[in-house]
Amino acid sequence: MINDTGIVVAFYILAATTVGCALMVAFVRELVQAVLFLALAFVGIAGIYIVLSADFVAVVQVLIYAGAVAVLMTFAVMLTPAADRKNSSTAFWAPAAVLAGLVLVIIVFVSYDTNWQIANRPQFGATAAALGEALLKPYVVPFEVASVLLMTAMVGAIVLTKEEEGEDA
Amino acid sequence: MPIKSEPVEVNIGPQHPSTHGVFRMVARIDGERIVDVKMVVGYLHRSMEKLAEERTFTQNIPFTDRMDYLAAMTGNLGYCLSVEKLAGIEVPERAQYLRVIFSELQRIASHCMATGAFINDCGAWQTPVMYCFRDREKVLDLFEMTCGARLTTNYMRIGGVAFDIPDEFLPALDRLVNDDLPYRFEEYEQLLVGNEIIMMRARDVGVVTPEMAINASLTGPMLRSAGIAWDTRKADPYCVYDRMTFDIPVGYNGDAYDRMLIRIEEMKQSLRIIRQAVHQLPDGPHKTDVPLAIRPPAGEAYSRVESPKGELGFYVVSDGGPAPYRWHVRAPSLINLSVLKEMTVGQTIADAIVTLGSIDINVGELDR
Amino acid sequence: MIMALLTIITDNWWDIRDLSNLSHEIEKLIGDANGPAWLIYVVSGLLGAIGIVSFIGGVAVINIWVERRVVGRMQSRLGPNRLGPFGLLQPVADAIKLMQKEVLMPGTASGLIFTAAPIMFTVPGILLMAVLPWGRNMTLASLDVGVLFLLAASSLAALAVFMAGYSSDNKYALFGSMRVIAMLVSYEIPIVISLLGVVLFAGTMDLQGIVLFQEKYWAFMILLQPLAFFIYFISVSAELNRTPADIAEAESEIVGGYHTEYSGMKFGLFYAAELINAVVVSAIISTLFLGGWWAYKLDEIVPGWMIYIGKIYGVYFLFVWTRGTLPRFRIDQLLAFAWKWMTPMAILNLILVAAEVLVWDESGWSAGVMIPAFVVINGTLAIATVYAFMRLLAPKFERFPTALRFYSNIDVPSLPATADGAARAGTQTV
Amino acid sequence: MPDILLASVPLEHVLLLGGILFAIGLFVALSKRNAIGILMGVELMLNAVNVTLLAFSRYVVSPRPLDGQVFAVFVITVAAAEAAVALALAVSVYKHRETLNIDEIDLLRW
Repeated sequence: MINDTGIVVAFYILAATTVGCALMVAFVRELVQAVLFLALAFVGIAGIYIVLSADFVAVVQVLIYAGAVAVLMTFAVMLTPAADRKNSSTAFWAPAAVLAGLVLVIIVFVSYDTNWQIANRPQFGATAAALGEALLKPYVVPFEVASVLLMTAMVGAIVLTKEEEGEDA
Repeated sequence: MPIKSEPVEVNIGPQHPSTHGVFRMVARIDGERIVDVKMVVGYLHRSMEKLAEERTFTQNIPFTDRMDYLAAMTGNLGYCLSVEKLAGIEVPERAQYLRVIFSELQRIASHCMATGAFINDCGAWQTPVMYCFRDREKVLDLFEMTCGARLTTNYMRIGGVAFDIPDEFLPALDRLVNDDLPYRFEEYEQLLVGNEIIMMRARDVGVVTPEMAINASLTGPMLRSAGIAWDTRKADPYCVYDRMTFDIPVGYNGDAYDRMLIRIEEMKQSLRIIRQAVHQLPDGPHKTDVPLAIRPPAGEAYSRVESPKGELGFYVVSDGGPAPYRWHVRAPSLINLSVLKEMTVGQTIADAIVTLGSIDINVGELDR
Repeated sequence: MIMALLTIITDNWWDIRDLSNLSHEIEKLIGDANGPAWLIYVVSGLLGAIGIVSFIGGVAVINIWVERRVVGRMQSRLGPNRLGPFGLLQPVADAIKLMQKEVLMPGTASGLIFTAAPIMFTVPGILLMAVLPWGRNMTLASLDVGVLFLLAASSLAALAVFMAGYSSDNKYALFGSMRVIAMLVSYEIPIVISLLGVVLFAGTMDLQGIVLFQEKYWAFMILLQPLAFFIYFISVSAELNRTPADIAEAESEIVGGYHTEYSGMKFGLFYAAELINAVVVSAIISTLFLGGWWAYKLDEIVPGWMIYIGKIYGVYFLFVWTRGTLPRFRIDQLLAFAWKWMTPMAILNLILVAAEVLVWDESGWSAGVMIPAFVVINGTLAIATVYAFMRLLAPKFERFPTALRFYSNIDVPSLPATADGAARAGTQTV
Repeated sequence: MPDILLASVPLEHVLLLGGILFAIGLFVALSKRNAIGILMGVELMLNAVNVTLLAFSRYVVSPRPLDGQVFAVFVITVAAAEAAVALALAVSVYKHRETLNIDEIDLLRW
């Protein structure tokens, strides 16, 4: 159970910040601002991970999401012309909102309806070494597959953005 | 198909750390590449050529200080030469030697400044500027010793020079020329010539081809870097330059790096000239008697000197009155700048700044 | 004499060799007074936070003076020397000046981001300070994933720079921020891979653990990982925006880069945060590569945190030195340097370290044999790769003749001048 | 001692947070006009899933509780790869169609 006072307070503050930032992503007008709020939401989620006693995942979250993915997104946004840098919605925003609301309702219903078997375990403490063990022993095949996936993604990204030769400039 | 991006118009100047004054360069930039450059000059226009028509020939000398304020001596000299040519005034030997000494000292001071500012444009954090200023200060000390002014010297006069050198001048000059500056120039060469970063930044940047140089009538280090051996001191010797032995450094590639090398080498050659001039310095008057309100006969004259920036020409027309009827300056800064567009289009912004720094313009002379 | 002194102070709260003694004393006081458990956490946390924030504040103030004096000395001038003894009050005057200035904001700037950017730029530096070990028991937040935390937090600063540049609505600022993003994407990779070598050797990502590893085997990590140090130093100076890689705020090109539009104390924050970041990075380098608070037997007599500060300023001097001497690269050259040299070399280094650690683990040979062997092998590799870079991979300028021609006489053509444009022949002397 | 200091976070609240984030991500992904906006929604959804995974790993009875964190690491890996490919796609689409407005990218070919 999470019952350290500071951590409880931190959880609710972080949760409120994260949800607020996520809402800003949905409703802010400029795309660049949306990306920046998304980065802030990623950092808030990293805080939630720390609350959930996953320090390694939290740091990786900041490194990958706030450090790399958000930067990549800003890069992609800057590659688009200024006129396209609007965070506007399509005509489908109303059905999308309804669908999202339905999904939320289902999730809430399931999470409150299920009888979770709560284990009363202490904080995990340092998880990096244990995660490393887990990745290289029971999960070694997915780990290798993930590396192949990253390789494929890298090659794919290069191929997609490569300037084809012979084409006119 | 490359990504289509919108070119952005960026004003480099008139208020910019590396435009060397109030010069404005409107660059259209596509990403980091420059696609078009428009030069806007005239922010420092002080209407000197028109003002000069209201002043006597002698009163116009201070204007020449304030044109290229980094090379006031050569400005003075060029103007005085043109008036002397117009009025047919003989200049005493000693004055001629003094003129050579001071214009070569001025060349050292100006090239120091140009080299330092050029490396600063390459992005060094003020250090080379400080080193070059240190040596320029010593030259300016000599000016102060002789004529009381450091920057706007107003030293040359029609018919000679304003003051004879004081007694302590020659020992100080000897220390500077033989003991101090040669080692400083060695230091510059060690620091700058082999420096890989400077090579990467300045090699093949701002290239001037010989055709471009001749078409645009470039002069000075700009012309010599393009591989054309031309120097007014050799081509049309004035004062006593025909009695001096010195070499003209000429580059191969016409890039910014060559111009830097040429400037450093020219400073060394200036030291050579100064040593010879001091050795040959005769006694005698430093000035012929010329009336203050000199009235040259009606006519016109053009005389040119090799200023640190290039060929500085003065065209004077007299109608027999005390003031010039028309006065025109062939300012090397302006003419050397005219190829800026050809030099910078296709380069990055960083290269454009390096190119501009290597041209060594002076906005005071550019706009007059 | 020294031994007598040591026996007097050891294990007492006035033992300044380890300030944790002091905080233990305070904890004991609270415990004796039956204070609640959370109070101990709050008090010790506050003590550490106050210590670190005051160190950072002091550093930001002092380093204005230090940097200007040191660079002044390199530039053969004096630097600030008027206010107070040796000009020591100059930073105070600077701060007062900056505070008095009006904080201007462009009318078209996006206000929230514009205001948040300098704050967000300052925070990561302070965050990083919290996890660094200052002595044997002196770590405010001992993180098991310390090195990862360093990487994660330092990558946030680039986002702040981007925010500043984008929100200013200024072309120069936008150029600066785009350059920062491009540089971050390139230089993050060699940084991560070079630090991976250190982590592999130490077998832990805990910063204190890395220092203890160096203490255990009596070898600074720079001896074991010279190439990683080299790569990390260069890459991180690129991330810090210091010359020769200060293209993000290249003064002679894009005025101030991302902070062109900032004034007053907002600019002051950027200025201070830059100094803070430089010191924090120096601290990281001294922790990872130079043994942190440990210095052979010296740390038994001299307080470890003093050794640490000494090392920090040693590395900081290196940063100031490079800043005072080198011109700036162009952005494409800088990126090419990262991709074509730093990243391959870092990967090579990583592979070598992995092989060495494997050999060490599997063979079971004693550290007394292995560590000197690794020092020799890795040192050779570092020298060889740097040499190879200088000889083989560096940009060549052979197609450009370097020397000048010298003419003692020139032919003056008769007018009108020929327009053929060919180089005029003259009498060439050399 | 006040009651709030003895409070604790129930699992349902963490799941609720994950659910809200997922719903917002879904809304963003479905409603945005810009391709990069859609990508942002997808990233938010992945993060919401991660929050849920970590919550289960922290709370729920399991022989190997850390498996949830291993999963989260995999999700982050896949998300990074996905972001790279998606952004490359966005750039590539923009090169050909000169727009990232998904209303106009409807030809199902280049």
